[in-house]
Amino acid sequence: MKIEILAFGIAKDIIKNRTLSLDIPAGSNVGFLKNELTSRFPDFGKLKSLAIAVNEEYQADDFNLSEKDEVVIIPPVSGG
Amino acid sequence: MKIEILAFGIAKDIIKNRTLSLDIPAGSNVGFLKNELTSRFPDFGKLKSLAIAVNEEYQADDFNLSEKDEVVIIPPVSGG
Amino acid sequence: MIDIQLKDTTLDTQECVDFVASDSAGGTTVFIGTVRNKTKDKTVVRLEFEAYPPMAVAEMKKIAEQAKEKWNAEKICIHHRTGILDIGEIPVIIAVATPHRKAAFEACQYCIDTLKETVPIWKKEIFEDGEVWVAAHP
Amino acid sequence: MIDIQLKDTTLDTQECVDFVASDSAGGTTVFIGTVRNKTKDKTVVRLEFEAYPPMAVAEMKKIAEQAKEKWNAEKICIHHRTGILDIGEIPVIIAVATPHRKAAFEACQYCIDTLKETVPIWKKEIFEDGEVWVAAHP
Repeated sequence: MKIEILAFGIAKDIIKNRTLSLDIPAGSNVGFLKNELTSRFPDFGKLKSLAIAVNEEYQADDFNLSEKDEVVIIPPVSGG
Repeated sequence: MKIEILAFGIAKDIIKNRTLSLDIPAGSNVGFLKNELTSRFPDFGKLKSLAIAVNEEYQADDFNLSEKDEVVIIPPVSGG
Repeated sequence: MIDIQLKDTTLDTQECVDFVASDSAGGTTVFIGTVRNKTKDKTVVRLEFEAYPPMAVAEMKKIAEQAKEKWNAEKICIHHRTGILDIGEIPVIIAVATPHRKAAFEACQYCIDTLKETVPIWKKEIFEDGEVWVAAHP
Repeated sequence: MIDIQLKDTTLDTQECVDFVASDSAGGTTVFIGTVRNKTKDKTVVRLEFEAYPPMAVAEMKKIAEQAKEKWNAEKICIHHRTGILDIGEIPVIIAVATPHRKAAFEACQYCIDTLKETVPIWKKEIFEDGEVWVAAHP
């Protein structure tokens, strides 16, 4: 399945774009996506943390993705 | 010696005046003054605490008073 | 820098915040007291604050200096009202700016906690059926 | 009552304080962030805040609801800036009104501490000779 990923902060600098289209096996989970991202862009492995939000909620590695999900890469936050 | 005492808050209500003149032995200390006040006005004994300020500083019972001191009765404070 | 004021006119939060603003402080914490409409379910009509002015100012200054020293605060502002206050009015504002935020919270809390213990200011609560000097009796 | 705002215009402390004002709250605590002119002795020229807006607002709302529940807060206001901020400008204001003051401090500190951990907002520090996304790397 094809998923559309949004990137913010340093994640945007790492993928050198605001969005990224990825083709991953249907039913892949968040953990798979993180591995995929880190192998394509090794700089993700250097961050203090890497989280994925799906439909505006943080999701753990075992959360299964669907094609229509809004998927966002969340590098370490630093608001406030 | 004669000392002039200032009263605030409930102390003012207890002595029914803003000021009080007391004749006490020369060299009396703060502890003596507190006893004197409490025996003249037993309501001071019912307060949560009773402090004496001399020249704008809290002073302990063993502090000796002089005639020219500014002496103030400080009942329990409740600012803020 | 320290700004201590004891006055019988409305306190201004923005004035206190502006006083402590600093380019080298990362966090400002402000405590604003408010006259509550109830004390232990009894309706409060208004409050009356009386102070022993020179000593009240001196004690507030001491507190601010201690907090400045202990938490490395850059600026501290303590304003306290006297006189008659209606429900919703502000008896006290304390603003503290420190380089890091944790210290700002601790220093501000220290200031209000200590103020309530040591500053010679007295609050009388006026109810519909009487009045009482707050915290006078055990 | 909760007021959450994420906006690219100047934040207003008085607006936040006014929002949380309440006749039944005895204490209001406010935290105001400020853009510092230095980070570890390096001169900061300005900051840039980027947010994932819908989720940032949702996460700030969650924090406010948790704090309201845990500390029995009456009203909580969280305003956060986005965009470019100069030294001395305000990235965040959190105001909390509770019946008693200790809770106001704890709730306000919880809000800012948690905001910095969970809300999807990113801060870039711009120095004279470069820039860095804050806290991105270990």
